[in-house]
Amino acid sequence: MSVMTMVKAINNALDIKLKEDDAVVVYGEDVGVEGGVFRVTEGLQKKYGVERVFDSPLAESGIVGTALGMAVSGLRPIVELQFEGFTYPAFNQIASNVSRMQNRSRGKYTMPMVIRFPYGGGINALEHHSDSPEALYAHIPGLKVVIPSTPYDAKGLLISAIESNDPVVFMEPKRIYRAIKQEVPDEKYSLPLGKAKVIHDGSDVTVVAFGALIRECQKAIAMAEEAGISVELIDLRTIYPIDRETIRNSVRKTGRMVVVAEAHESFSVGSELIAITNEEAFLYLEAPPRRVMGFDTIVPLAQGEQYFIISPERIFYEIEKTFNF
Amino acid sequence: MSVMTMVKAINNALDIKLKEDDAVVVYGEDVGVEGGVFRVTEGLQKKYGVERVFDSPLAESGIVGTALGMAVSGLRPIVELQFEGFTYPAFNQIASNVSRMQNRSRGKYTMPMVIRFPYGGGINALEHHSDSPEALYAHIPGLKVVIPSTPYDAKGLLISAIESNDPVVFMEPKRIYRAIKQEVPDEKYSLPLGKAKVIHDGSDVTVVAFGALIRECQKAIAMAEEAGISVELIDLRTIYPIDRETIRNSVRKTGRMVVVAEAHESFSVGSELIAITNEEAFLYLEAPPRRVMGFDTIVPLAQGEQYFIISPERIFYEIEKTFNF
Amino acid sequence: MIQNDLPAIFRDYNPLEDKMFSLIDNDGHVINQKYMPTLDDDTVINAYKQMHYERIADEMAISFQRQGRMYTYTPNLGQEAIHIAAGMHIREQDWLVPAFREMGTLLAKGVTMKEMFLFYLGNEHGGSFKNANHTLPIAISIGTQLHHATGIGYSVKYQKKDEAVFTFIGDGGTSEGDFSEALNFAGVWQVPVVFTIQNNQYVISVPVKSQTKSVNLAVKSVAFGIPGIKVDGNDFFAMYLAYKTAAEYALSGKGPVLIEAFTYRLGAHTTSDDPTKYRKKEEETEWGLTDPLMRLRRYMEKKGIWNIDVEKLTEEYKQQINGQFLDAEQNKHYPHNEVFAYMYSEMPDDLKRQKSEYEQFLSWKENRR
Amino acid sequence: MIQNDLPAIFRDYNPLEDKMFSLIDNDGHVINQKYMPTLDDDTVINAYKQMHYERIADEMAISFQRQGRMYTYTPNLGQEAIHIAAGMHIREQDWLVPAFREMGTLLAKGVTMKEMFLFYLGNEHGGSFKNANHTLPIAISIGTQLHHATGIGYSVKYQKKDEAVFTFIGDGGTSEGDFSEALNFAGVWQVPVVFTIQNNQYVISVPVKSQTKSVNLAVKSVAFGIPGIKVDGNDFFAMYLAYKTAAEYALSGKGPVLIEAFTYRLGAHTTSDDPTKYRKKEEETEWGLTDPLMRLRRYMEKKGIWNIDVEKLTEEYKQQINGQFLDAEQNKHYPHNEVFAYMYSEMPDDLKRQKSEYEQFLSWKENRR
Ligand SMILES: Cc1ncc(C[n+]2csc(CCOP(=O)(O)OP(=O)(O)O)c2C)c(N)n1
Ligand SMILES: Cc1ncc(C[n+]2csc(CCOP(=O)(O)OP(=O)(O)O)c2C)c(N)n1
Ligand SMILES: [Mg+2]
Ligand SMILES: [Mg+2]
Repeated sequence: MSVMTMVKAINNALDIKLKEDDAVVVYGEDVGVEGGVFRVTEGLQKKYGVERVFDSPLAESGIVGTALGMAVSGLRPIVELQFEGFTYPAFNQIASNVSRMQNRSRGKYTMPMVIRFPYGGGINALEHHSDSPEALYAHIPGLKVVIPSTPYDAKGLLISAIESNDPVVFMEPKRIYRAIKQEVPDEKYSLPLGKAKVIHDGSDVTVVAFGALIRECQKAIAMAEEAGISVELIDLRTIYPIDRETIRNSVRKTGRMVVVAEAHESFSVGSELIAITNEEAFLYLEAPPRRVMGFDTIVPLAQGEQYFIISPERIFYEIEKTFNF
Repeated sequence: MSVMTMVKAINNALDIKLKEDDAVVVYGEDVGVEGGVFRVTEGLQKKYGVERVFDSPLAESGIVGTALGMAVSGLRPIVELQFEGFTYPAFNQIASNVSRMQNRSRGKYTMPMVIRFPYGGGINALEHHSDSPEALYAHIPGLKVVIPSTPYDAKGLLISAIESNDPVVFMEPKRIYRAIKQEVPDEKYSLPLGKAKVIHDGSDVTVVAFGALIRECQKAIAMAEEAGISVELIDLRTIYPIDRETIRNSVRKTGRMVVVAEAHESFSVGSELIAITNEEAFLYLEAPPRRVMGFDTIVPLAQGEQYFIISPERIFYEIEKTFNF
Repeated sequence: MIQNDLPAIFRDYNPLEDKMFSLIDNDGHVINQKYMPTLDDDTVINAYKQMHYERIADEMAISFQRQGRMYTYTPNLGQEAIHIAAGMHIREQDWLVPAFREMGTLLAKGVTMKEMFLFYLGNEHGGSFKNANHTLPIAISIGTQLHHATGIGYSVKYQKKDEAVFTFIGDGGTSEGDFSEALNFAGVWQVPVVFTIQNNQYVISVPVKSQTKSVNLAVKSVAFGIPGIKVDGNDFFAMYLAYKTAAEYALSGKGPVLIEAFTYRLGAHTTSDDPTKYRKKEEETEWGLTDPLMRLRRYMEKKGIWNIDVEKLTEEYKQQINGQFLDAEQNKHYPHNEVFAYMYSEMPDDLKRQKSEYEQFLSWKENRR
Repeated sequence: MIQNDLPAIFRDYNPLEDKMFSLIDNDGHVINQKYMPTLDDDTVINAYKQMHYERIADEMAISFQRQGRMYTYTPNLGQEAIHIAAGMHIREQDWLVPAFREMGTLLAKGVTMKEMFLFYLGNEHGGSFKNANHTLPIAISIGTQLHHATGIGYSVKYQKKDEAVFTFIGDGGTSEGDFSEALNFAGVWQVPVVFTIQNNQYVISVPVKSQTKSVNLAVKSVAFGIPGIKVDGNDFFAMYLAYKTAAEYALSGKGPVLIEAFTYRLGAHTTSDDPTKYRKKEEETEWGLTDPLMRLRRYMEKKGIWNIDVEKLTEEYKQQINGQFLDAEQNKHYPHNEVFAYMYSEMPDDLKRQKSEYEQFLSWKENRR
């Protein structure tokens, strides 16, 4: 056991897999000498050499497209894209090839590759550095989309992602890269993809969230409990394939759901979760499931971000409204 | 009035705007001499010259990115991307710039540009030629996303799109490019963006659809009426901004909704519509709103498309199930 | 600019001077003895036969499509010398990363016409090239495949394997950002990739001169610091030597190579396309005079090694190909499971649910009848 | 390759021969009289002052950021000669399509330091450059801006306007597909765009030699059939003449031009970056000897036109800039309507709904206190 931040836990997962498996290579912009702009890959090039951990030219389509080539020819590439807003130059490779090569080749080729990138707001950043594009990737069939909320989960989920033969989009909530410290086992372990986790039991309202907003939800839950509302908190952990069972069980119990996520609310993970509750628990619903999500606007720069970022208070407000419906 | 296919109606709208406004230019791959692979721009280069209607190099990011440049400097570019599957090389320009330039420049620059492309399955095509990516574009704030279902609508909506100062993604259901013929006025008219249309009144179940599937829904409605179920059919026409009012009014009346669309069901327009009915008509819902949509799979090639394509029978099956819930 | 350790043809045919490497003329005369490869007669005869096979298969495919027995098809007419010359240099362990217009090379890799037909009949099993070792499926999203080739190049270099990578793109494809990115990565990583631009002078309806102002396409290699050469793509011997040189260069660890194979798309873009809309019949006729099969045949005749009974061979190939087509055409087996089965290495619950809901619908439909 | 109607410097400094256009050395000696522009003394003095202003503004911005009064900032240190020389050739009606490291050029276009500060204080009104005619906002998604410039080029050509377009990208940016696509489009369309690559030799932590194997970056122009030249970016006079020539060329209707301005990023990538992690102090020191301000000053001293009291000027600029910073810093006005107001030309109902729901929350929150 060591106390780790999420940055350290991810670094540790990469370290373990690089050591264990020669087929693993790690590359992207500034991941080598620099160790990544968030230092997630720090020290790895020194340890494993420039052939296994290296800087690529500045071209995201190239980073992802070459990773596909490596994945069909015996490697397990893990690529870092520098920020969520810079994943779009690679969108065509992801949507047209990475997600489709297994199906296109009728399983002749598998796609053991991971596309990692930091995402989300709350760090007073410039444009393109505060977005939450999980719905875009979750809508593309053939991908798995994973988002951890703690150092422990980050390590276990990333190890599963690296070991998966399917392509995994691994989104890292940059706001909590260093904000949470946790005891994390030093040895290897993995957590299953596609499984959500109930991280707080409750009976009145189900709150579904993931990534950095789990923390905010926990604060909101404290407020709710003070107000006498018992909240069940589900950490989705995998956005696709989504864990219907955990959602179903919880919402059938509570009859109420609030989805908390930072992405633009229209055509989002919130929309999908509401659809799922309708399909899985319609007769149990006692109030309309609610989305507490980002506006359908560009994430504002630092001065305006206060309005966009979802506060515990706003979550509580919606929990209470849903409870009192 | 002339009898027109959708191809002709779109051609006619382009013709009218090219004639009326020198600022309008039309370009893309093969749109000039060839008149587009579906002949949508046929004859326009001859009429308006190679400076106003022209072939571009084969590069979608370039096509869309240069259009942004034209839009900030006094033109009203209308670009054609050859197929929906080839819009992704332009995804970065669309998501990072086209949708954001008005906000980024605090309104200093507007974005009077239209991105047209054919989409959808049912034509026995190769991979990338049968997709329905409307949810991807509808999730990006700053865009408008429009889909016509008839020649008449196509003309009126496209004229509005061209005249809009906001960037419009105009998706053309290629399956019905020539399948429907309709009397269309020769003169200019426009239909408002953001407004759905009730195209069949009914009281038991609301069906929401758009594009090529309106026709299939109409067939399903005939089956439903035979079975004694009264269906209200809404043609969404604009995917974003979505017309909540029309949905609300209908679902409050019928208490039941079935969404019919060809895109992959997860994180889709179907998810969004279910979320909207929950927000707008929760207490009126008598059955869980249903999605009759594409699987979360790649659209199969011709031999397998029969399973993927949504038949009137399958729509009827879901209408009936929803009615009998 | 031109490095000293470059193979001689790259130095002698510098694309910056807009030279084109050619060995025989339209009449089959050797016009450049210096570089003329010495191939034994059987090799040449065999090459001609392969080109002929591709030609016949192509023509038959077009006619099956016209008969409404197959969906849109992409002809290779006029580009056979490139495909066969490449195929002769791609070994079992080498990688082929195709675009969509190099059928002869696919066949050389072990793909069957039955598979090609299946693909154009709308069956994914045709496009998976199951039995062709180290061969990727056809790439439709133009330009993207070059990155895959570069990535494979990294892989084989990293794994110290004796494998080269051959990849293809059209003249139009050079306008896509991925083209430049991939050549740039390949240059930086110094990977064993042979990039071929099949410059057939058309991008559907758009002539290549509307794609770029560069003097030729081989010259684009300069932007990425890799060797490039423009080769007469209708000259089998020139293509043969170019691939021989390029493969040796790549396998020697010196890095990637760019070949512009200058040719002409004798047929339509696809069977849905009508070239009379955008180009003159005379142009087609003129380029017909450079037909790679005809040129090779004339060479062989002059050399006295022409012993092929074309009619007989054609008949034989036709029967063979027809058999493969019928095989493919009769294959109507496409259970709905095919749609779901290959999306993930293990089917996720959500897909299982969608599949079973669909099955419920199917049985409802069955019962309704 | 080299067209005859190219301006002389493009012929004399052929990037294929890896030549670099330079006019004065580090000591301010004129090393190339042939091309030395004859500028009147005031122009030179004024240029120096602008470079000095940019330098001071930059240093102050860095220090405001260090004091925690501003978010991440992107310094321009060492690249001022490029920015000011460009600014001297961009007329009111010309277009500026920036990347994110050409502050001096933005200032020349009429952007104020207050706006720059506002932007780095996290206010969109800083980045909109409201009063700078024909100036686009800072482009963060690397490479994308070049397409915008090409599109504007098309527009002004189509509208027969007497306007040129100036756009910028970094050395790293040349690896992005958009770079190649945009230059290719510009070549085909023959639009009046002056492309500048600011080759400051670093891409955050990655040296430019890891970006490409091309001999230099100017040579990439060959791939698109447009003229290119590598210029000493730390030599004000070379940059001045390059821009003068390029602007004339573009405005004459001959098409686009590519300038590689070879320079060195003297500072950090941004204020979040620590270059000691990836480069040697000695390297920085060595490049410090080519500082463009120092070189220009030495030239002026030699020529006897140096009459600037640097200390006084610095003091004056500091006060001015400080005033602008305070102005920006005090601007705390950011109503929530700002988030919604500019998304569309007219706010859609759905956004109005989201806004009003948010307002309900705000008033609930207000009441709760
Ligand atoms: C990214 C992308 N955009 C557009 C298309 C549609 N398309 C198919 S083939 C073609 C022309 C290709 O021309 P070229 O690269 O010269 O190859 P050729 O067809 O001549 O072999 C186009 C535009 C595509 N397949 N992929
Ligand atoms: C598409 C994209 N990918 C990644 C980034 C992150 N990023 C910001 S600056 C930078 C390095 C740019 O280097 P260069 O082009 O040489 O310009 P310089 O910073 O040296 O001026 C990177 C990778 C980005 N802004 N856009
Ligand atoms: Mg071609
Ligand atoms: Mg740089």
